[in-house]
Parts: sequence; structure tokens; C-alpha cells
Amino acid sequence: MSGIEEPVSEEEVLQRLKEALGEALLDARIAGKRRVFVTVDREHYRTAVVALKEMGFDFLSAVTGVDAGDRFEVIAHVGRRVSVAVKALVPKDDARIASIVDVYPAAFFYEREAWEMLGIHFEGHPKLERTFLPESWPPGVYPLRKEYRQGSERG
Amino acid sequence: MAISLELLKNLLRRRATIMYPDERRALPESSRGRLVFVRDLCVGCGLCWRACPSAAIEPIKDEKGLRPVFYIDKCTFCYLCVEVCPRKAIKGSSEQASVVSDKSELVVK
Amino acid sequence: MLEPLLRFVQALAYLLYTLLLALLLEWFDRKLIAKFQNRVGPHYTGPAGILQPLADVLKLLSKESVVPEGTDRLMFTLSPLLAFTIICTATAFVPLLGYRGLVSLEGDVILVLALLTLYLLVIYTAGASSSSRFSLIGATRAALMLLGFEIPLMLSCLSVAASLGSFRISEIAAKAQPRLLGIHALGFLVYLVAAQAELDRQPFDIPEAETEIVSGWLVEYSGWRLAIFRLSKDIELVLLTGLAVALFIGGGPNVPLQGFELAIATPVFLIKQLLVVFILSLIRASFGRLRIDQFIGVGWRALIPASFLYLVIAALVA
Amino acid sequence: MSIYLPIGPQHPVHPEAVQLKLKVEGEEVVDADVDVSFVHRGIEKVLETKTYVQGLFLAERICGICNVAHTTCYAINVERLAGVEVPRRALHLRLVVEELARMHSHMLWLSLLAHVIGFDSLFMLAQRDRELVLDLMEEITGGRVITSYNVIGGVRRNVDAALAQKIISTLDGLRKRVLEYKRLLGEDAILRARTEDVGYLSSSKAVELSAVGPVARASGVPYDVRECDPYLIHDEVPFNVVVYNTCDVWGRAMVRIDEVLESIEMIRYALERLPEGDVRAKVPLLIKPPPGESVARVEAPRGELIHYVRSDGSEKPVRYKVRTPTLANLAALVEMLKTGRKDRPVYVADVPVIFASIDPCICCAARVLLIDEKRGSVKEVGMDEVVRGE
Repeated sequence: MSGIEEPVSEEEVLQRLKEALGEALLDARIAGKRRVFVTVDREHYRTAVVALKEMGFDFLSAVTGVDAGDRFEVIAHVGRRVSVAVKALVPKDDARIASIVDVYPAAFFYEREAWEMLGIHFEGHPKLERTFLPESWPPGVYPLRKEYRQGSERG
Repeated sequence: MAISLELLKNLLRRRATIMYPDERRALPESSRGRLVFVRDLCVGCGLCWRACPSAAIEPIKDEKGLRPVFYIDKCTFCYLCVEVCPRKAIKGSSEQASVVSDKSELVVK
Repeated sequence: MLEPLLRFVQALAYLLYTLLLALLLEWFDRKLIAKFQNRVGPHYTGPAGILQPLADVLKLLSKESVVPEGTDRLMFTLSPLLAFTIICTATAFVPLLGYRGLVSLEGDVILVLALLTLYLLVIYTAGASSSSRFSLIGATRAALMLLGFEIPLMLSCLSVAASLGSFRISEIAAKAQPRLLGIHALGFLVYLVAAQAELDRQPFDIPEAETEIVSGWLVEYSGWRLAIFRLSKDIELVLLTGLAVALFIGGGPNVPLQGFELAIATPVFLIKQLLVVFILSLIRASFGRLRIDQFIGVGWRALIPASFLYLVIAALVA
Repeated sequence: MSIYLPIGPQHPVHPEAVQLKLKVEGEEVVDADVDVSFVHRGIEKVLETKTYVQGLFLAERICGICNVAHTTCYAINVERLAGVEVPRRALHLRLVVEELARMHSHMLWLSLLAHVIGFDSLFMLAQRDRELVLDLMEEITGGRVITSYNVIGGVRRNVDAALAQKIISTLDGLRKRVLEYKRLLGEDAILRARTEDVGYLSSSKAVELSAVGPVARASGVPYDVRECDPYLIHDEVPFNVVVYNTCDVWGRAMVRIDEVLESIEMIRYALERLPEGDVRAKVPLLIKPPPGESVARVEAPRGELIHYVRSDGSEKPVRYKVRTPTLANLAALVEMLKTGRKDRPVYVADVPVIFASIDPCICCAARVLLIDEKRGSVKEVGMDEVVRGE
């Protein structure tokens, strides 16, 4: 293992993602140095992540779940030099998305966290169990959802 | 055994421990400690208690009008209030001792 | 009629002296290690904190001694008492006063070594009888440790005894002299390392290993039971350093003292003991902890061959 | 016969509440899992209720030891969102404080490693020397550990020439001590015996599990955010990415010691070339960045730290995501606990050493949780209410 063999130019990453995904790429932009944001629908989330892996990205930084009001978003942050954020849109009434644990084993804990905090179900995850919240936490209550209010929220 | 020589040398060195409370380290002036409040400068604008991230400042009314009260036990010494105060009525100090036997001593009025 | 009474008073006085010595050596060890590490160490109770070990024992005695559920109550209570008795009995043979101990027998070196092994057996029962996983692992480790250091400990003691031509500790102490240390250096070294292991001190504090198994076989003990174990360990330090002095460096000065034994021989012996504690403390402060498999490895690859080599040397010079 | 050996949530090896669930046969570990559910503090949720300026001080408290990394990351994110230009002098000073924080974190780690293997003298001496760094931190920032130094738009306090000189000369003295520890790591037989071949993580596994920080670099993966994604002035300051190929705990110790030495040089370089000018850009108290999102990455002492922020144009973020380096290394930790190197099993005595080697920091987010048994409802209560006993 010597050096990091990843694409280093944002344009190249964007170009190759466009080739791999074509029409499925809903939005793609370069946001500053070494930052690429792409948006796909949930069916193509896995495809995009696999495309990145095949491009030479072997590092997964994090998986973020976002409650964006009318929908959930799952964001996979991939890459060492160029940080590519692959954003997938997930409808609220059917919060399911394909797991990427088999592509990036590092997603194991990150997806568990997103599931616990937002209730997004990752299909194909080997062990979607409690990790962060206490055992006494009521099932089906997802603290990072917007409808979950805190007791002492100040104005 | 690689460390033994160093250990034997330590027999001749002065202890590194500071025997608090008999001995006290001289704190640098820059150290962030207990807040000092100057009532006469305060105009009761309310910036400090709105800025405080840990809700350690509460407004009360005294004979001159609105003014803040500081609860040092909740204070995280971020000094945001010192920064926002337009009249410089809130000052820092390097006084550290927040160990008291009476909790009311932790209220800066 | 008076004779047994006198002997009883003597034994009591000797026990008291042993206990005082135990507390003193613990304080010396703690203070020294603190100095090595640029710290202060005990300083609050008494001048320079000399009463701290006593304060610790008294504190423990005043606390509740919890017996956890699922424990073999009898063995749990008996173990500290047995350990204390065994270690005090063994100490009676060591000439802590410089010119004599409490009792002396032909072959008491062997008896003391046997008692030391028995002591470790009690530690095993202490750990195994408490219902914690950590104490069980600690007890197993204590028993395994025996494989590594028992043979060197015995061989080094018996070789020096044989080369000086006596198996009575007080006689060996009278014959042994610091100038003979040149010949017995290897034996002394082996003895010190084995003693360090017997005492569960770094690098051999494997059965207690605070950061691994909390405190090993001791983990469930509290209150007076723990106090007695702590005292036993301190007396063990007195015993092993005393034995080191008696066997390798010699007891009191080799001059006729005529009635001033207690005033001269005893302090001289004490100073020699403190010197040995100094070496043991330096070793303790200089190392981390070995793993049990590594210790057994060291024991069989280095310690045991060295002790056999020493046996040969001792036989040649005898 | 195998027994179940729970290490934690209360155990001397680590003050934080975490449980290692081990299955043990004799002295050998045959299976392992980790449970971190004891200390979730919900900081991400609370950050959604704080303004951007207030949130900085909460982000600082995600982790005490790497608070500088968290504030740097937070400030960079908000600055990018709001389009704030940070003065160059502030960037230099941020780098200085960040490297000081790295130094004291690594020295703390070294002392903890020593403590774990029962080497108390090294523990005490490393702690003693770490005080030098903390004293410097106090003089520069006003706080020994929690610095509150970075703010949005720059840093809070200036460093004058006299202080800069003092920092450099103190660090020169410290350098000698650190070199002494490096010698010790190389020469001390027991230190090596306890750390070599322990906690084996092969390069391929380190890549596969996306390990970060010294754990990755000791397995031969040259990943350092400072080099890959320069976020302050790292592209101007010369430094080496320290990489070892031993894949064990010893390598991780060496990586950290060498990084302390690198940090000293980086601080010297930055202080000697301190540009003139302001240290803080003017930023309003209530920042309302335009809608958007930003990802910031920082090399915290423990490894890559990543913050993600989403703004909707209001004064509070919609989502603030924090992924701490410990979480990234958790998968690697389980792997290290389960599998040893080739025919060498993992012993119980290795577990604390392996655990300590990732420099774990289990803290995540701060809310006190109260459950009302009678009504069966869950109510979260802020710290302020608990303090006052409401």
C-alpha cells in the first residue's frame, strides 16, 4: 500500500460520474476546492457509490441522514483528496434505501446511526441494531426527525 | 531499564507537584476566569443574555432597571458576553476558584 | 510457669515489630516511587506522610466488608486470615532483629520457602472463591506465575544456604557478608527478580493488573478482609527483603557486640533492608507489566537457567 | 470452556462509559463486540436549536481533548456557508493552536498507553511534560484545555512577538523530552514486548474499514487530512505525513511521537512567518448564511473529523452532522480485537492495549435524559434545569 490512488481533479470525478449515471444524476456541482456534491434518486444511490468505488475511491468518511422537511436525504461522503457527497432523496412515507455496507464496510456503524436517529431503513444491512441510544429509548422514536421536539427548547 | 537513569535523576530534581492550596500557580493574565460585572456601566440592552450559549445569564430588574445576573456554576467561560457587551460592563478576570461551600457565592451580581 | 508467658510476650513484641516494619517499608516504597516520578507521595498523615500506610489500614478496618452474592463465604473469610497467619509465621524465622528472629530451626530456609508457596495457594483460593470473573482470571494467573518464579526462588535460596554450609537462616545470616556478594551476585539477582514476582510488583504485577482485570484476585475484597490482605502483602515485603539481607548480605555487623545487639545489629539490618527495598522500588518504577505468557517465557528461558548456573557456581565455591 | 467477559462500562482502563463484550477462552479472546450506547448526548439535535455563533461553543464541547479540531471544523463550515474571508494571520494562529492541541493529545495518549501496561513512571513523566503545552495554551488562549480560541471569522486573541518567542523556546525544551520518549519506545524491552504485534490491522483491512488518523498511518496508509485536503495553511507549511508499516500498537505510538516532533516544527514555521494584520474578520452576532450546505474536514489528533452543515437561510442550521474519528475507528477496533496476527491470538492482557491504541473518545453529544416511570413518557431535560433541580 503506497500512496493514495484516487482521482484528484473535481472535474474528472464529475465527468466520470456523469458517464456512469447519465440521466439519473439529478444535480451535480463543484462546491469549492475538493468538494463535489451530486444528487441522485434513491434507486441510483448504490449505483453512484459503486461507480465511485470503481473510480478508485476506497475511503468512506461518513453517511449522513438529513430530515429535509418533506423528505429524507441520505448522504454518503466518499474520498480522501476530493470529498464527494452523494445525496440520495428518500420519501418520508417510505423511508428505505439500499445499504452500501458491502461496498464500503466502514458504513456499518454510520448506517446504524442514521437508522437510529432518523428511522431510515437500510436494506441489506447485516445488523441494524441499537448502538448509540440507551436501551430504554422507546422504539419508533427517532430523535433527529424534525417532529421530535425537545423538552427545554429555548426560543 | 531504559528509564531508570531518568528516574534516579528525578531524586535530585524538585517535585513537579504544586501543593494546592498551600501553593498556587501564578495564573497568566490571559487566563479566562470568573466574570466581573460593573453595574454602573450597564444599560440593560440584553445582548449578553441573548448571546449566552449555556443560559448562565438571567435578566432581573433592580432599582436602575434591567440588568443581568451571572450564574458561574453554569458558565462555561466562553466570554461571549464580554465580547458582545457594548458598554464594556462585563469584564474577565483570571480568578479561578469556583469551589465554594455556599452556592450563592457563584452568583455574580 | 513464667517461661511460656515470657515467650508469649516475646512473640507479641516480635509481631508488633514486624507490623511496624511492614508499614514503614510500604511508606518507604511509596515515597521513593513518588520521588522517582517527580511527585510528592504520601505527605499528609504524620511527618512526610509516614503514618499514611497505618491510616490506610485503619480506614479499611472501619469500612464495611462486603461479601458478594454467590461467594463461598467460608473460604472468602478464611483466606485473608490464613494468608496473614502464614506470612507472619514465615517471618518469625527471619532474623529481623539483625542477630535473631523469633524462632530458629535447622532447615528453616526450606520451611519458609514452603510457607511462601502455601501463601500463593491461599491467594488462589481467595480469588477462586469470590464470584467475579476478574478474580477468577487473577487467581489463575497467580497460580500460573508460580511456574515461572518458584524454582528460581528456591534454587537461589538453597544454593546460597548450601554454599555457606547451613540451612538455618540465622546461621547463614551470621556467615553471609557483603564482600561475598561478588560470588553470589547471580544468585542475588535471580532472587530479587523472583521476589519481585512473588510480591506481584511491576513488571510482574500480572495477577492484579489493574488496567486489565481491575485488581485481579483482590477485586471483590473490601473492609477488614482487604485490610488484612494489604497488611499481609506488606509483611511479605518485609519477609522477602529480610530473607535477601539474611541470605546474601548478612545480618548484623560481624563483630562481637556483647549486649548491644538490639542497639546496633537491628538498625544495621534495617538499613540493609531499606537498600533492598530501594532496588526493588527502582525495578518497579522502571518497568511496565509483562503478559503472563511472556513472564512464563522469561521464567523458563532466563530465570531458571540462571538459577541452575548459580547452583553450579555455589557448589564450586563451597 | 469460554466465558463472557464484559469490560466496562466502568473499568479502570477507560474513564468513559463503553463496553467491550468479549468471549474469552482461558487467556485468549475468541469474539468481541463493542457497545457505545451509554453516553449519547444528542449534541447534533441541540445544535439545530442554537444560533451559528452559540453552536460554536457547543461544538467545542463535543470532545474536550480535541476541542480545537471541532471548533476549527465548525468555524470553517460556517465561514464557507456565509462567505467570510478569514485573515491570514488568523489562519497561522489557528494552525499554531491546533498543533499545540495535537501535541498535548498525543502526549496524553502516550501516558495512557503507559498506564495501561502498568508503566506508571512513564505515565507520570509524560503527564508532567504535557503540562508545558497546557501552560502555553493557557497563555495563548486563556484556557488550558477548552480553548475557546477559534471564532467564526478568525481567532480571538493575538500572539505578540514576546509570546511567540516564548512558545518557540518552550517547545525547544520540550523537544528534548519528547526525543527521550522516542528513545524509550525504541529501547524499553517491556514496552516493545507489550505493543509489538499487538492489535494487528493489516493495510488492506485499514483501507477496507476506512480507518483514520494514526491507526491508518501505522498500517501504512498515508492518509492525513492536512496533506490531502489542506484547510488552513497546510499547503505552505512543510511537514511530513508520518507513516509506519508495522500495523501494530507500537507503530501507532511511534506515529504519534513523530507527529509531536513534526508539530513542533510546524508551529515554529508558522510563528516565524506570522503575517501582519487582523486576527478576526467582522462577523455579525446573528449570522444568517444563504441556503446551502458545506462539508469540512479536519485532521483531529485522533484522525479525520468531518462536519456537515445544512443551512436554510435562518440563523440556525437545519442539520449539523458530526462524525468523530473514534466512530470511524470503531470498526477497525472490533476487527483488531477479534483477529490477531497469523498464528498469534489476542490475549485478554492485550485488550486494554488495543483499545487504548485507537485513542478512544466515546463522547458524542450532550443532553441529560430523564424518563418519567409513572407516566411512561420520555422527557429530555436540559442541563440548566437539572442543575437547578427542577
